[in-house]
Amino acid sequence: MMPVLQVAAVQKSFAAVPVLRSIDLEVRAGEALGLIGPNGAGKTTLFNIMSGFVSPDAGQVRLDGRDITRVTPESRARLGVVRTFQKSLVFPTMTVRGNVAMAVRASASTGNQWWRAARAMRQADEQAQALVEAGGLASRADTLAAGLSYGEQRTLDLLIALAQRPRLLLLDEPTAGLSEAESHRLLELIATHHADIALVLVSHDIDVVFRVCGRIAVMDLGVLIANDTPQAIRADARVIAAYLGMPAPWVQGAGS
Amino acid sequence: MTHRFAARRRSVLLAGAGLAASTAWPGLTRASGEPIRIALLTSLSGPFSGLGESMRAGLQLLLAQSNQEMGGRPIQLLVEDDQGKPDEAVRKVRKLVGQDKADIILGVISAAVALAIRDIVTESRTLTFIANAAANALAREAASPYIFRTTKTSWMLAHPAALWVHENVATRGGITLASDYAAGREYVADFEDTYRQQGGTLGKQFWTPLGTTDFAPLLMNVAALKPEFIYAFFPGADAVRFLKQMQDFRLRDSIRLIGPGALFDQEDVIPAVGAAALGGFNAFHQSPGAPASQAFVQAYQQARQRLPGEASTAGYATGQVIRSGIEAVGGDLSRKEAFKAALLAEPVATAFGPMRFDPRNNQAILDIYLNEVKPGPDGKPLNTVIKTYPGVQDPGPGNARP
Amino acid sequence: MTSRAWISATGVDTAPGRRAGGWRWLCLAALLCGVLAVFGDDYQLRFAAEILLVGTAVMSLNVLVGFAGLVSLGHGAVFGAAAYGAAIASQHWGSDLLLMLPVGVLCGMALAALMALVSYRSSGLFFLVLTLVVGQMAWEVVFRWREVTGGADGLRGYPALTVAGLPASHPLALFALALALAVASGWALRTFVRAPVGHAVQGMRDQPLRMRALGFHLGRLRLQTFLVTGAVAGAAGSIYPFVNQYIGPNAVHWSMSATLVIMSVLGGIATLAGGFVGAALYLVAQTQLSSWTDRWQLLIGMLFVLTVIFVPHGIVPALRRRFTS
Amino acid sequence: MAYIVVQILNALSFSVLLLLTGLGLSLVLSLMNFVNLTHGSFFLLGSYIGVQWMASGAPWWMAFPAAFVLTGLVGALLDRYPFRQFYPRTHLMQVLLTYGLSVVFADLMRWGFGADTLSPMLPDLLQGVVFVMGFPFPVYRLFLIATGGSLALVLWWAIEHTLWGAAIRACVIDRGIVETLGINTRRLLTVGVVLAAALGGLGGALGAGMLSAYPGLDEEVLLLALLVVVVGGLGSFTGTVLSALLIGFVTTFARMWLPEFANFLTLGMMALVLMVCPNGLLGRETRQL
Repeated sequence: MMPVLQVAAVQKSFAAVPVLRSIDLEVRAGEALGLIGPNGAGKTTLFNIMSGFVSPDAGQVRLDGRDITRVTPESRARLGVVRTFQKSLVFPTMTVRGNVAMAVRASASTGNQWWRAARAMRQADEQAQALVEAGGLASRADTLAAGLSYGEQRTLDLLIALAQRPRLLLLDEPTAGLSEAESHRLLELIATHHADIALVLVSHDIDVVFRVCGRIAVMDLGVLIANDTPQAIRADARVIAAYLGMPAPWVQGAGS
Repeated sequence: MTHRFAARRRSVLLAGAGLAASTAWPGLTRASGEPIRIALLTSLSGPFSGLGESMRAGLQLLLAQSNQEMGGRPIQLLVEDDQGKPDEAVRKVRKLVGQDKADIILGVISAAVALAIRDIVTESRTLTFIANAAANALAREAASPYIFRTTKTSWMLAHPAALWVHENVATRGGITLASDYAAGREYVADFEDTYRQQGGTLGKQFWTPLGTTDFAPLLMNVAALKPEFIYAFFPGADAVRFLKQMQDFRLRDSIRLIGPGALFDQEDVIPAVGAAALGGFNAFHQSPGAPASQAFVQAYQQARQRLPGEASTAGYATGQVIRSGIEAVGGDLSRKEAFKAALLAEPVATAFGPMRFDPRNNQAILDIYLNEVKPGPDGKPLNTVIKTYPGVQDPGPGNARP
Repeated sequence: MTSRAWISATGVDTAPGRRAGGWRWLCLAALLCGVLAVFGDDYQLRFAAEILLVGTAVMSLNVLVGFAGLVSLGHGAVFGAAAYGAAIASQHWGSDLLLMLPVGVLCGMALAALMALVSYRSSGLFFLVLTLVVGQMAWEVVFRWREVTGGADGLRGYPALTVAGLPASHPLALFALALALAVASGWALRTFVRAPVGHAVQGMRDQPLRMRALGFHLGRLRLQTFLVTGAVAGAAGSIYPFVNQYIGPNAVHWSMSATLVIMSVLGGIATLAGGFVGAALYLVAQTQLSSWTDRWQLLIGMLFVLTVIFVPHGIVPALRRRFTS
Repeated sequence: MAYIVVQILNALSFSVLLLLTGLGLSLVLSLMNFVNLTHGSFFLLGSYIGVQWMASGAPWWMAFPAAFVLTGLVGALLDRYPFRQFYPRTHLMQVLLTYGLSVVFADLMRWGFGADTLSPMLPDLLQGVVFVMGFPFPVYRLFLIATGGSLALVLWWAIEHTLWGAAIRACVIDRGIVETLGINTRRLLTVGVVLAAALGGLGGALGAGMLSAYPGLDEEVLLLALLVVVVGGLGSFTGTVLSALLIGFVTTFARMWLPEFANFLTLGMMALVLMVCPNGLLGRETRQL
C-alpha cells in the first residue's frame, strides 16, 4: 500500500541556520505518527512544510505518490491535507455550527458560492450539526464561538478539521492546556475518525502521543534520530540522550 | 424665525471688533418690511479661510455703513462656509436657495466653486455675484444671465501684465512658474498669448503641484537659467512659501518677479512674507494705494487694524454693487430684470474703482492697476500703483480659447 | 497586525441571522421615503437622493470594512472614478441611465480591482495606506488630465439624466432612482454577505490563517469583495453627478474616502443599514450646523468623538440593542 | 557639480523636514501601536507657538523649547482623557476618535490664531546664506538639517539603546511581561504620548520657517507623516529615518527633473515600496505560525 504522506530528504534553513537536515518520513492510511522532540528540534517547521505553509529548500513532499512540494497550502487543503494550529483558531463571531459549516462548505467546494446560497448553507448546516453532535457540543451549537470555554474551543478546532474530510490530518498540540477529561474526550473523537486517514500528531504531552500513536518519530536539532514503535522508542538510548541527560519524560511514567 | 435669529446673532458677532454692535440694531427698526436675505458663500475653513474671513469682514463693514438696510428694507445676512470645496458649495447653495430662500447670493473664493454652482443658481434664477473667483469660462462659454461677476477674470490680469512686461521689462528671456491647476494654467496661458502677440518670446514654463512645500529644487533650476523676469502665480500659502524661499536663496534681488495680484495680496500674503515681497510687480484690480479705495481702506483699517487685500475689498465692493441694484428697484427684488438692467446701465462706484458691467456676460469691466510693492509710509511693504490700465474688458463669449 | 485586530475587538456580532423587528425599521424607512416623495420640495428630494447615493457607497464600504476587515482609504476614489466615468461618457454618448450604470459599475470595479491587486499582500495599516496611495494617484490623474476631467474645476453642464429615453432629471425622478438603486444594492450586498462567500469573507477577517488551511484563497476572496463593493459604489457613483449637477476632483480625494469611513463608523461598520444612517447624520449635520454657528466644525468633531466614546459600535447596532432587549 | 551638491543639500533638508513631521508619529504609531491623527494638530500648534513666540520679542531660540513643552502639556491632558481608554482599542476606533479631535483642534486653532498664513520672524542669524561652491544656500536649512538630524539621533539612541526605549518597545509586544519587571506600563505609555506630542510641536516650530503656519497645514502634515512612518515600517525608528530620506530624495529630484509629475512619482514610489515590502522598508515580518 502506498503511503499517504511521504517526506523525502527535506531540508530547510532559516537565515543560513539549518533547521531541518534531510528528513525522511512516511505515514500510511489508518496510521498515527507522533512527532516529538525538545524545543527547537524542528517539529513545527517540518509540520509547516507538510501543510505547505513553509516550502523546503530541498527534498520532496508527496501525497499519495504525487509530488506536492510546490503546491500552496490552500490547494493542499483541497487535496485533503488538513491541519490545526497550536492556538485554536475558531471564528469568534460565528456560531459553533457556523464554524463547522464553513469547513463543510470548503470541502464541498461551495465555500465561495454566492448563488444558490440558501441551499448551500442549509446542506452545510445539516452536515455540520451532525458533526457538532458527534463532538459533544450539541448544546452549544447556536452559541457564538467567542463564548466557548477553552476546552470547547479546542474541540471545535478539531471538529473544523474533521469537517474538511481529511486524507492526511496534521494535529498541532491538540490537547495542550486541556484537563484530563477533556483531552480524553478529544482523543476518542480522533480515534473514531482516523480509521482510514493518515494522522500526524505533534505534542509535548508525551502521554497522549504514546497512547494514540502506533509509531513515533523523534527529532533533535533538525535530525530524525528515531522512528519506531512506542516500545522501541522508550528503550532508545539516543532518544534519552537527546533529552540531554534529563530523565526522559516517560521514565517517570507521567507527563509534566 | 430661527434663521432670522441666527443671522441676527451672527451679524452682531461678526461685525468686527471696531464696529459697535449697536449699529446693527437701529437698522432693523428703521427699515420696514420683510428683510432681504443676502447669502454670503465663502471659505471659512480649509486653506482659503483667511480670504473668506476677509471677504466677510469687508461685506460686514459695508452692511454696517448701510445701517443693515438697502433700498428701505432690512438686510438679513446668511453666511455659509464652502470649505473651498465645490462639492460642499453645491450642497450649501442648494440649501441657501431651497431652504433659506436667499434672495441674493454672493461671495465665492475659488474658481472651481464658482463654476460648480453656476448651473444651480442659473436653474433657480437666483441673482448671484461672484466676488473673487477669476475663471475665464464664467465670462465666456459658461456666462449666465443670473451671475454678475464683480471681479476680474484671469485674462484681465494676465493681459495688462504682459503688455507692461513687454513694454517695461524685457521682450525675451522670461520664464513662467505657476501652480499646476486651472487658475495657474489660465494666468500663464493668457500672459503668454498677449506677450507673444506683442512680439515677445517666452522661455521655459515650470509647473508645481498645488500645495508644494519645498520650492528649492525648482529654484535651483531657475537660478541656473538666470531669467530676465519670472511671471508667477501661486495661491495662498504656496505664494508665501514661494516668496520666502526665493528670498532664502537670494533670488529676489536678482530676478524681477511679476504676477497676478494674488501673488502679492496686501492682506493675505504680504504680512506673512514681509520684506520678501519688496520689489515685486503685480497686475491687480485692487490696490490699497488706488484713489478709489481710500475711503474703504481707512474704514477697514479702523475695523480690523490691517490693510485690505483683494478678498475684503471684493466683499465690500460687491456689497456696493448689490446695494446700488437694490436701491434701483426700491427694495423690490421680484423685479429681477429691472435690477439687472440698472446694473448694466451705468457704472457703480466701488472700492475697486468705477465698475461697469459687460451686457454680454455680466462681467465687470475694471481698471487694472500695475502695482509695485514698495516700502510704505510706515516702512512696511505696500502695493503702490505705478500704472493704471483703465477699463479692461474680457474678450467675452465667442472668444473662448480653443 | 492582522486585520482581525482592527475589527473583532469591537465585539460586533456580524453573524447574519434573522433579527426580530427588522421589518419595523424597514417600514419606518419606507414611510419616511413615502412622506418625502409626496411632501418633499425639490431641495429636500435632491438632498435625500444624495444621501441615498452616498449611503449606498458607505454601505458597500461597510462590507469592505465591517465584514471583510479591509479598512480602505481609497473607497472615495472608487466612487469618484465611477462618477467621473459616467459624467465623461455622458458628454460623448448621452446620459441614459442604461449606459451610465454599466459605465459606472465598470469604472468602480476596475479601480477596486487595481486596489485589490496592489494591496494583495498587505494588511492593517499598510493596507490602509496603500489604498490611500492608489486613491491619491487616481486623484492626481483626475486633477491633472484637464482635457478630459476638467482638472481642478471639475465637470458640469453635461446632459441631464434620462432613463431609456425618458427624462429623469426632475428631483423626484432622481430621488426615485436613488432609492431604487439603494434598495437593489442593499439586496445584492445582503445576498453577498449571507451567502457562503460572505461567510468566507468574514472568516478571512477573523482568522485568515485558518481560512488558508481550509483551502480558501484569500487573495481571491479579497478580490471578489473588492469587485462587489466596487460595483455597488460604482453604481452609486454613476448617478451622483446627475443628482449633484457637478463632479469635481474632491470626490476622488482621500478626504472623501475618510468621510466615507467616518460615515461608516457613525452608522455601524458591520451593518448594511448603518451606511444610510451614517451618511444621513453626517450630511445633515454638515449642511445644517453651519447656519447656526461659526464653530460648526468643532461640533462635527465633537460628534465623532462622542460617538466613538458612547456608541463605539455605531448608531444602528446601538438602536438594535435598545429595541430588542 | 555644484548644482547637484546643492540639490542634495535641498533633498537632505526636505528629508529632515519630513522626518520632523514624522518623529512623534513614529513614536506613538510605530512603537506604541496607537494611531494618533491629532499629530498634525500638534505640529500646527507648535508652528503657531513658534511664530507667536518669535513675534513677541522674547529670545528666539526659546521658541523651540516653548513649543516642545506647551504641546507636550496638551499631549499630557489628552493622555489623561480620552486617549488612555483607547490604547487597547482597535485602530479603527482610535482613528475615529483622533480624527474627531483633530477637527476640533483645527477649529479651535483657527479661532485662536486666526485664519491668516503666518511666518515666523526668524533672527538675522538664520536668515543669512552661506555659499556652497558658489551657490547661495540658506543658513536656515542648514540649521534645520543640523537640529533635525541631531534630534533624530538622540531619539534613535533613546529608543534603541536605553532601558526606557527597550521598555516602550517591549510594552507593545507584551505589556504583561513589562509589568512583571516592575515597570508601570501606563506611565510608560503616557510618557510616550506626551513625548510624541512634544516632538510634534517642536517639529512644527522648527519647520514653520519653511512651511509657514496656516489652517489646513495640520492635515497636510498628517498625511505626510503617516506616509513616512508607514512606508518606513512599524516598530522601527531607523525605518522612519530611512523612509524620510527616500521620500525626500525622490521628491526633490522628481521636482528637479519632472516637476509636473513630482507628486505622482512620489506616490508611485511609495506604492511600489509597499507592494515589494508589505511591512514597510524595515518592518518586521509578522509571524503568523
